[in-house]
Parts: sequence; structure tokens; C-alpha cells
Amino acid sequence: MIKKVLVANRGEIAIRVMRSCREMGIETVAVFSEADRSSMHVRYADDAYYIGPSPSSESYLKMEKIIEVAKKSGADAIHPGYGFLSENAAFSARCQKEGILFIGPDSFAIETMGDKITARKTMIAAGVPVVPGTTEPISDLKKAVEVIHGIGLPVMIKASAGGGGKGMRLVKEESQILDAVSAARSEAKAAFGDDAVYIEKYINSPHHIEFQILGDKHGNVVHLFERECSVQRRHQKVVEETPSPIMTPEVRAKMGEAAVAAAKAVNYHGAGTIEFIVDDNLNYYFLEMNTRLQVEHPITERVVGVDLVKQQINIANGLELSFRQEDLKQHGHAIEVRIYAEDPDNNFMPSPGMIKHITEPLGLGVRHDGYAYEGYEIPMHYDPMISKLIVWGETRTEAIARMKRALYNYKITGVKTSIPYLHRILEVPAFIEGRYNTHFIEENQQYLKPRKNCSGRCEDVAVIAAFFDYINKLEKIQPQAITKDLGNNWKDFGRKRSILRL
Amino acid sequence: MIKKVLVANRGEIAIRVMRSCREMGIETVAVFSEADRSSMHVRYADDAYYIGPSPSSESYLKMEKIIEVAKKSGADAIHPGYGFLSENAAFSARCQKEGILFIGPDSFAIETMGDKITARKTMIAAGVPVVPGTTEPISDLKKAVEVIHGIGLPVMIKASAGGGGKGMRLVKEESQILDAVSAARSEAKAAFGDDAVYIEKYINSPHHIEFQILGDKHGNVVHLFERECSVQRRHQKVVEETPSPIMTPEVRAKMGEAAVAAAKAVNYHGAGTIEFIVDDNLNYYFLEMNTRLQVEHPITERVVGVDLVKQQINIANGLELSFRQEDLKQHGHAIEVRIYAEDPDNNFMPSPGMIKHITEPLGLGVRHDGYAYEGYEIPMHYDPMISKLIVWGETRTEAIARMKRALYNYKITGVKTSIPYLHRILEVPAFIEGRYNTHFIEENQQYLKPRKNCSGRCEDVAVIAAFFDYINKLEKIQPQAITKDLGNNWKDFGRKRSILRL
Amino acid sequence: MSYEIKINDRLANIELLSREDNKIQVLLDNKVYDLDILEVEKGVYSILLDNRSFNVELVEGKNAKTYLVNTLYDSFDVEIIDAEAKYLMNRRKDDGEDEHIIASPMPGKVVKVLVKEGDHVKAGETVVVVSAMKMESEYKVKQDRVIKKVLVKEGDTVSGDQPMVIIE
Amino acid sequence: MSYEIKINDRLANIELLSREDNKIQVLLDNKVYDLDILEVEKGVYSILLDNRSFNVELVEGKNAKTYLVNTLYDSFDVEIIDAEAKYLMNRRKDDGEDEHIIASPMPGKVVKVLVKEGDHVKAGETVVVVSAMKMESEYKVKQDRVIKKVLVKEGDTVSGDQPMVIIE
Repeated sequence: MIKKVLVANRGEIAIRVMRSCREMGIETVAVFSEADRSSMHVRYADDAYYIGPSPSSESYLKMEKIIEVAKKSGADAIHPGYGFLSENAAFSARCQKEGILFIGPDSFAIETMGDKITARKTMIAAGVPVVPGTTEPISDLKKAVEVIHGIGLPVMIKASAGGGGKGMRLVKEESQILDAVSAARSEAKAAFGDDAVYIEKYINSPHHIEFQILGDKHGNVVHLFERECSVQRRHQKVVEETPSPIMTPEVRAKMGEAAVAAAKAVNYHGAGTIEFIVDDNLNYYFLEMNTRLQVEHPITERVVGVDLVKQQINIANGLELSFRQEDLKQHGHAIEVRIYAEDPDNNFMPSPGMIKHITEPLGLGVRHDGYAYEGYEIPMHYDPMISKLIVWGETRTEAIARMKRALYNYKITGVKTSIPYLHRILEVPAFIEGRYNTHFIEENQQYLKPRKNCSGRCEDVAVIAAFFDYINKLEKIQPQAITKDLGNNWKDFGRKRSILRL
Repeated sequence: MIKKVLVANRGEIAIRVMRSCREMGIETVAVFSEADRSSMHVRYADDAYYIGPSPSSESYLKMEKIIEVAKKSGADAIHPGYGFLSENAAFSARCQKEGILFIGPDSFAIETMGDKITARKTMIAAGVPVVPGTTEPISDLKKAVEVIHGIGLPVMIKASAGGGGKGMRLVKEESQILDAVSAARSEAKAAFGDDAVYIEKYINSPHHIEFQILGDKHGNVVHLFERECSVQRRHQKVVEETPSPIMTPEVRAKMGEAAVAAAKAVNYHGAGTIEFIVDDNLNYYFLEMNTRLQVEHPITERVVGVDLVKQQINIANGLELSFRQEDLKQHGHAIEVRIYAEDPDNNFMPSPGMIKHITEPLGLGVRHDGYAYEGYEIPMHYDPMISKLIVWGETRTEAIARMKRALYNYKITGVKTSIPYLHRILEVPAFIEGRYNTHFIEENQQYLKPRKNCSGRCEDVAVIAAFFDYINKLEKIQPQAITKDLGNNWKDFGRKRSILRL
Repeated sequence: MSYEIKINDRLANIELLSREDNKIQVLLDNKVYDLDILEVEKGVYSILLDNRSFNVELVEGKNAKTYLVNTLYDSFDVEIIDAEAKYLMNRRKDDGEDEHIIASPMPGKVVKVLVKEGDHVKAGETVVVVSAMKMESEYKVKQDRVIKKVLVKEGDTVSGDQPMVIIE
Repeated sequence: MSYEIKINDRLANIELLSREDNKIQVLLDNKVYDLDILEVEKGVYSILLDNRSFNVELVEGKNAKTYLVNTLYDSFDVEIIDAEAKYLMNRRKDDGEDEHIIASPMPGKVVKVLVKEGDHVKAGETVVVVSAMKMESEYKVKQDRVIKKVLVKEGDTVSGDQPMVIIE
């Protein structure tokens, strides 16, 4: 059984893993780069080892160094978290070779699922639906029309040699087929000198829905239901929830079975996620598998009532899953938002810097997974995520209200954060009604712009607070300051200036 | 419908109530005493009104003033929290008279349950078991023996006029009955000039188990299962959990029915708690009813998945309960500990003062209800409770491990707290095994004494840290300080001293 | 005496009329306010105004006279305009030197420097690329310019508001 | 130079041997320690010693030389003994005045004063009752004593360590 775990990660996920280790009586080893000496994971762990300069390529991605620390510290297992080495097949294999348990799948599963084409073929073989389309280029008009009829409208025609939108045509109606294929081919010919095209089912309003799975080393695999992750900005998830507002029990059961089949196809053991693209009619297609813990795993933990990190450790230990599919149920509704150090009102510019003051939201139904503390300097070298806020409610409506309440008293000063932006998302009608897909952010720009919530009086209060703080500062330096006229006394002013700048 | 709630309380419960109000879109009004201007509830509320000097008799207990503020602020309802005016029948009646909704039961229910003898009679009439015993004094030996046989052994014989243990006899065996009654009577006669005695069932190893109930204004009452509150110090609950480790489904169902019957007997509406005394054989007897929210209500919220404050508000609004008894289930296990500002290693001496630094425990399964913040001065006028830590786990074992993990990284400096003591409770074998009753603290003193966990090296680290901080302070004042010999340079030393004391 | 305070684009005039413990009276643009104001945490004020409760967080800016002020949902840039600030504002207007500097608004690492001293660059051309938190930001010139001085090189770490390139 | 440090009942001798950024070497009672020590929050140190991670919180006591030091589960009273402290310690031993003062170890409100100047009190008798946080604490004399001076009256608010009664 595992007695000591090296966590090959940083930030909130390193701490989240260490918390479960502590509950299991397992010792933890932190590794840290130059920028992370003061990071919370170093403070939280039992042991801490320096592994290199700040860029992750010289520290958190250095397999050699991490294996060395594992051996030196006596760690018998490595948890990779997410990102960094978590989906690195070579690292999984290397750990196995060195006799260190890798808390995650074996290199075969990582490799198979890591390559899009191999994964697609494996899924087709396992009977898991994939987005319908051609796998070989088509140069013949008649063949193309046949294929389109086979897939069914709408379809997207793409130049085989293509890129940059050239030779791409969306076909929605029967009558457009011939013209579209011809136009795409001639455009492709002109642009790339090759008129071969691919044809793929076009998903009109795509939803990103993923299934959490757990598999042990004895061939048992269960799913822990879905997560709805369609609120995305630049392919980055911003808000996740479970259950999905568009899911039905029947489709859930079928998708869950598909997810289990997908995992079984690669003899998967550990925690993993099957991502699907889903259309408005709840047709679902395999997108990819993430062979690791996801950022958004806590919403599943909350609604299903299972600690996924503990399950990962139990699985690595060779234990059988302690529950069967029929033991698992969803209770209530959970939502997660990701708090980033960025300026949502200035093109989401990253905002590294020092946390001056932090008030964390607490109370009923609120989980907060973070790693920042007052006085902590968020380094510029890594992901700008500061923390995740997860709420639970009896119903989706209650969960949204609770999230708004939690954001209301979550205060971070010193760096700009996405908190106001997240608040605006929660007030978009399409979100409230649960009618949204991956175009959500794009389609709701008018609701997501910065607003002035503060009335004239509230602005006055801001002025008065700054004024009061300023005169108090003067007072401290020079008790009579506020009664003096600074403007006409330059000598005095010069002296004060130098003191204020201390 | 309620639009604005005045919360006639302070501390964590005021904030907890305001959080639910915020989720419901209801505005909140805080009231505060002189000592509480900087208290978090004042900062959290939409409105805040000063109501008087620090002693609660001159502020939080002043009905007149609170009613006046409710009217001035336009609040249409008052939530009393727990303590203060929460079980004051006159206040409930007064609110009704003034046309302000009292979020709690009517004065009849408070009054009936507030008087022990009336409550006992009402319960007997409603068929709720009470501790068997005589209600009238007995002066006749034969009658006494009859009564004892009726109640069944063991019994406690108490002098009717008694007090201070005089005339008290515990009878455990049949053969002792005659002697014990005679002895008690003659002792009572000698001490008080009256040989009449009461006879009461003696509960050998009493468990304190209470049931949460909710009743609406339409006569519907449900229970939300039990809370085990036997870990008590000087009749103060210290640790609470649900489900109770000694409960069976059958007894739970029967006790739940009794709790509902108790509430119905006084036409109860609102949230309330029926406290039972339970023996090792799971015989249970009505002890009293608390006609308000309890400190330990969050463990029920977590395991049953219901926001009790929202239910209170809905009930006050005249809504019917949205669930029936059969809709309610217990999921997993929850434990609450109360963090007090007190010194457990020095006879639990209260420790008011300023919070210098606070690190709150976060993550999976942890709820934290508090009101303190860095720089906050805990006033000496009120209850020393700083916060409540509530954890949930799939199993009792996981919940205990999680609570230990949460306490491990819950740090408060500036005041002494009960955190180390709570940690020790969680490691007592009887607690771990779930075999405990209200004698728990008393019987496990040997496990609860302060221990030294820090090895020699850890003590050395403490020395080095203090040393390092000190030389850094010197350094700041006088860059060459650490290289100088202070001991022989008195002039220099005097200067430094005066600066250090700045 | 009264102070001028700049909040976003508004210039407000404010004067302290009286003060007793945490109760103050101020005159703000001809309106009289009576407030109960208390610093509850470092830089965090609890303000009661007509029994409404406000929480205001202040983060000091570049110097003691500039603040970022956070209210419930809004952030304001606030500057106390005293004689010194006025003097600097006037000077800035005169020589307009600020416009000639390309500075990094955030801390980061210089990934690419695409120009050298004396280069002629066209409007919209990128001169420096800075990376922070896995995101790269490009700094461009708005008009045709000549590069006067390059103050950073590739691999340099820059802090917020640090000048990187001076243009003519 | 080396310092003497009192931790609970132990008197330790400590000297800084070298220091480079947050790496220090100290000599503590003839043991050499190499540590990585960093103040991560005000008064909170992160210490790495042989790759073990320690978090130590310091709360300054009555003066800059006394600390309450919290490690994982333990609290220590630590005092830096320099020349001044030694001098005071010696003086204290000489006149022993501290033992003649009954002080309140916590802030609170004086509920009852049961003695007046000149009273003769018996061992175990209560002289003052202080209330804080709904709990009353009684302050008693350990031996037969004469009350020299009463410094508080009923209703007074006292701070921690404030002398209340002086006895002979």
C-alpha cells in the first residue's frame, strides 16, 4: 500500500491531492521551482524538494529530476495532477520501470487516447459513436454526393490539403449539395492545387458534455455521470455544471455506457474523462479522452459523493472499486467557476502580482479549492488560475443563486480577477434557462460587457474612502497636516513627498 | 412575501442567516452594539443600525429598540438566530402585534415548550415518551415500592424538598429497594423535615440525541432525522454528528414519529428540535424542545440536503413544505466541531483578543461558518464561539479523517482556541468506535490532556524561527546590529530598546 | 482645506468638515455627507451612510496619492490631486514624453524584441512580445515611428509599467 | 555573536553562522542546522530542514523580544535573552515584586471586588471576580495575605495582564 506520495504539480491541484493523502494517512512530498518557494503546496506538504528554475520545462516537466526526488524522499507513488506530466505516456512508463506507482493509467492507454486518429479508430471498433465523416480524401463528385447522403445534412466540406477556411463549405440543404461540392473543389484546386475534399457531419449548436469514469486494475469500469462544459472562452472552460441542463435519463444512461465502453477499449485504469460533442437533439459523438483528473472534477465529487483522488489512490493500490454502477446516484446540482488572475475588462490580459487582501466565501454548499494567500505573489510563469469555487444546491436554481452569493463575498485585491465576469455570466438569460452551447460566450457578448453597478452615491463613497485614507496617512506622518495648506508651501510639500514615498 | 429581514443577532449565525437571505434575493438589516461596529455581520448586511451599548441586555435583548429599527428600516420580518430573543415568547407575540413576521414559532409554542412541567404534561398527552417517574411526591413506603416496580430498575430516589444530593439514592437491584427508600426518606426527613420523595427512571449511560423538525402553517410536520450530541463539556455541546453511531433504522423511524407528534402537539410551525435522552438499549425519552434553529443545524443540512434557514423563511411566508417525509433521506455522514476562543490547556479560560492571523481550512467536504477575520478583535461581551467547522464524508470514518485534516490546517493566532482539544477528542478510541455517551469527556480525561507532539528537532525549529525573526527586526532598525556585541555597549543598547518599543 | 480628487474622468472637490472617532462629515461637490467610517482590515473600510452598509477596499497605486478603489462590483482609479500632482500633470502635458514610451502593463518575460535602435517601423507593427501566465501579448506602434532606444532584451523579466522601448 | 533564548524551561544558545538569501546556517546548542527559511506571511515562516516542511507562526508578546511560537500542534513561549532581558531578570529576582500582584490573564470586566485596602485575607479566598465571554473567573490568594492596594473597581474593563490588586 502507498505510504508516501510525491505530487508532481503545483497550485490548487497539488494541495487538493495532498488533502486526500492526509485523510488517508499518506505522507506527501512537494516539488517546487524557483518561483514557487513560497507557494502553498510547499507549505502544505510533509516534505519539499527544489527541482529547478521557474520555467516548467526546467522544473515541473523534468522527469529525471522528479524520479530522483521520488527515490530520495522514499515516495512509493507519484500523482501528476493535471497538466504538466499527467498525460505523458513516457513518464507513466518510466515510473513503472523505476518501481514507482504512477497514480494514473498505463502508457498504453495514454498513448492510444493521446493520438486523435488512433483514438477515433479504437472508438469505432468499440462501437462508440464518433462524429460521422470520411477518413480518406474524396476526389470524385458522385462519391462525394453519396457520402453526404450517407452522413445526412448538415455537413461541412473541407479541402483535404486545406487550411484557413479556403475550400470550406457548409451544406444545410439538399439543393445546395452539388453546387457546394463543386465550389469547394474548385476553390481547393485554386488554392492548394488539389481538389480532394473531406466531408464531416456539421454539429449546429454543439454542447461539450463529458463523462467521468473510474476503472480499477481488475477490469471494472463505472461512470460517475456527466459534466456540462459548454461555457467556454477560446476553448477554455469557464463554468461547468452537473447534471447538464439538457440531459435526459435515457441519453445519460446510453452515454454513460458509451463512456464505459470507451474506457474498456483501452483497458483503462484510474480516473478519466470521455468528452463528447452533443447536438440539440442529444446525438452524441466521442471527441477525446482525458487520461487524468480534470480541473472540474469537484462538481462530480459533490453530486455523486465520491472523493476521486482517494479512488485514484485506491485503484493505484490495486484495490477493486468499492461500488458498482447501480450504487451511484446524482444528488442535487453543482456548479464550478474558475477564478483567473486576469482582467476581463481589458481583453483578459493576465494579471500576475501580489495578493494584497483576500476574503474567501464560506458557508452552506460552498467549496473553495485554492492556493493563494495574503502576501502571496502569483508567479507569471504558470497558469493564471487562482482558485475554483464550487457550489451545490438542491436545484439548479438554488445552485446559481448560491454561486452568486459566494462570488458576492469573494474578494481578492492586488490582482485583477475574473470574478465580475463570472458574475455576469450567471445573469445571462440563456444561462439561467439552461439553453446554451459552446457558442454561448460569443452569442451573449451584450450581456458580458462591463457594467456600472455603482450608483452616483456609491461612487461618492469610493471618493470619500480614498480621501479618508489619504488624510489619515498624512496625519500619521505629520499630525497637523490636514489643517495646513499644502499648495502654497513648497518646502513643506517637498519634505512630505519624500516621506510619503518611503 | 418577505422582502427585507432584520437579523436580531450577531456572530456566525447572523451571517449564516444573511447568506440564505441573499440567495433568496431578500435584503438584510444588521443591528449592532457598541462592541460590534467592526463585526462581520455589520459589513455583510445591506443595512446596519446601532442599537446600544455592548452588554446584550442593553442591545441585542432590547425588544423595543429592535422593533423600532425593523420599522425604520422597512424590514417586514425578523430572524432571531439562536440565543438572545430566539426563545422569547413575548418577543414573538410583540412582532405579531406590530405586523412584523417573526421567523420562528408563535408565542404559544414557545411558552408551552419553555416551561418544563407544561412541556412534560403536553408530551405525555401526545403519547411522546418522557423519562418515567412520579409527578407527585410520595410519602408512603408501600406506594413507593409499587411505583418503583412500575417504572423498573434502575431508578433514582430524590427528596421532594431536596437539593444538594441529600436524600438521593440510586437503586440498581431489587434487593436494595426497601433499604434505599427507607434511607432516602429518613435522610430527607432529617435534612428538610419532610420525608416525601420523587422516583425517576435512572438512565445509566445517557445519550443526547435530538431530532430536527420542520412544520409549516398548514399543519404539515416532517423530521429531518437525528443529531448525536453526547460529546458535552459542562452541558455545552462540543462535537455533534449525524447519523448517530448508535441509531438503528427502526428506532430512528419511531423517534422521528415521536418528534413529529411532539411538534404537532403545540401546533408548531418553523424549525425546531426535539431533544431526547437515550439509553444504551435505545429507549428514548423526551427531554425538551428547542423552539429555534440550533447551533449544530448544518450537519443536518449537509446530510439531508436542505437549507434550513430558507425553509424557515418559506414557512414564515406561509408556504407549504415542498417535501414529504418519504422524500427525505440521509446521505453520508457529517460532523461539526465548535471552535471557541478559550484556552483548553488552562481550564478553558476564555481568550478574547485580536485575531492576528487566520488560515481557513478549505476543500472537498468542508464547510466553515465563521465571522472572524484578520485584525478583528473578538469582544469579551459575548459567547466565545469563533466558528463552526462542518465536514461531510461518505462514511463516518472518512468524516473523522476529514475533520482531522481540516483542523490540521485551520490556524488562528492571536487568541487561544479549542482546536488542539478538538483534535484530541477525534483521537479518543471511544469516539473513533462510536461508543460514547454524555460521560464521554469525563471518562476520557487521560486522552484529552495536552500532549507534546513536537519532537526535539521541532522545538529547535521554533527557537530558530523566533531567533531569525528577532535578528531581522534588529537588522531593519540598524543594519549592522547582528554583528555588534550589544551586551557591552549600554548606550547603544538603550537607543535600540527605545526604538524596538515603538 | 479642500482637496481635488480624480475618480475615473470626474474631478471631485472634497473637504472634511468634522470628525469625531469614526463619525465624519464631509462636503463633496456641494453635498454634505455624514458617515460612520472604520478601517476594519488593512486597506478595507466599513462605511455606514444613512444606515446603508458599504465595504470599500483600497489598494495603493504607484504612490501614496493614487488608489484602486473596489466597491461591491466596481473598481475605480482614484487620485488625490494636490499641488505636487497638479505640477506633474502640467509638466506631462508640456513635453508629452509618456506617449513616447512603450511599457508593459503587466509583469512578464520578454519573449521577442523585433526592433533595434534606429529602426523605422510602420503603424501596427509589433515591436516587443511579452509572455505571462502562458499567454503572449504583442506590443505594437500605432503610427509609423523610429525606434529611439530599446531598453529590454529577450529573456528579460519586466515588472508592471516598466518602459521597454522609447520611440520618436 | 550568540544569543540566549528561553523556550519553555529550556535555555538555548544560538548563533547565526551564515546567511545567503533565505538559506541560513545556525549553531544551536552545539548542533549545526542548515535551513531554508522564508517569511511567507506576516509572522508566518516556511522552513525547510533536510527537506522537511515546517510552518511556524510567531506572535509577538509584550515586547519585541518575546514570542508565542506555534508549530503544527504545539505552542511555545520564547524569549530572546539579551543584556537588557538579563538585567531585568536579575532585578526581578531581587525584589520579587511580580508575586505581589494579582493580574488578570485575559481581558474582561470586573464583576466583583471583594476586598479593600488593609483587609486581611485567608489562603484560598477570592479577591476579585472577572467576567469575559459569559464566563466568570475568580482570582484568589494562595496564602494568608494583607491587601496593600486595590487598583480596580466593579464595572471596570481590564486588559490582559493588567494588575488588579497588590498584596503584601
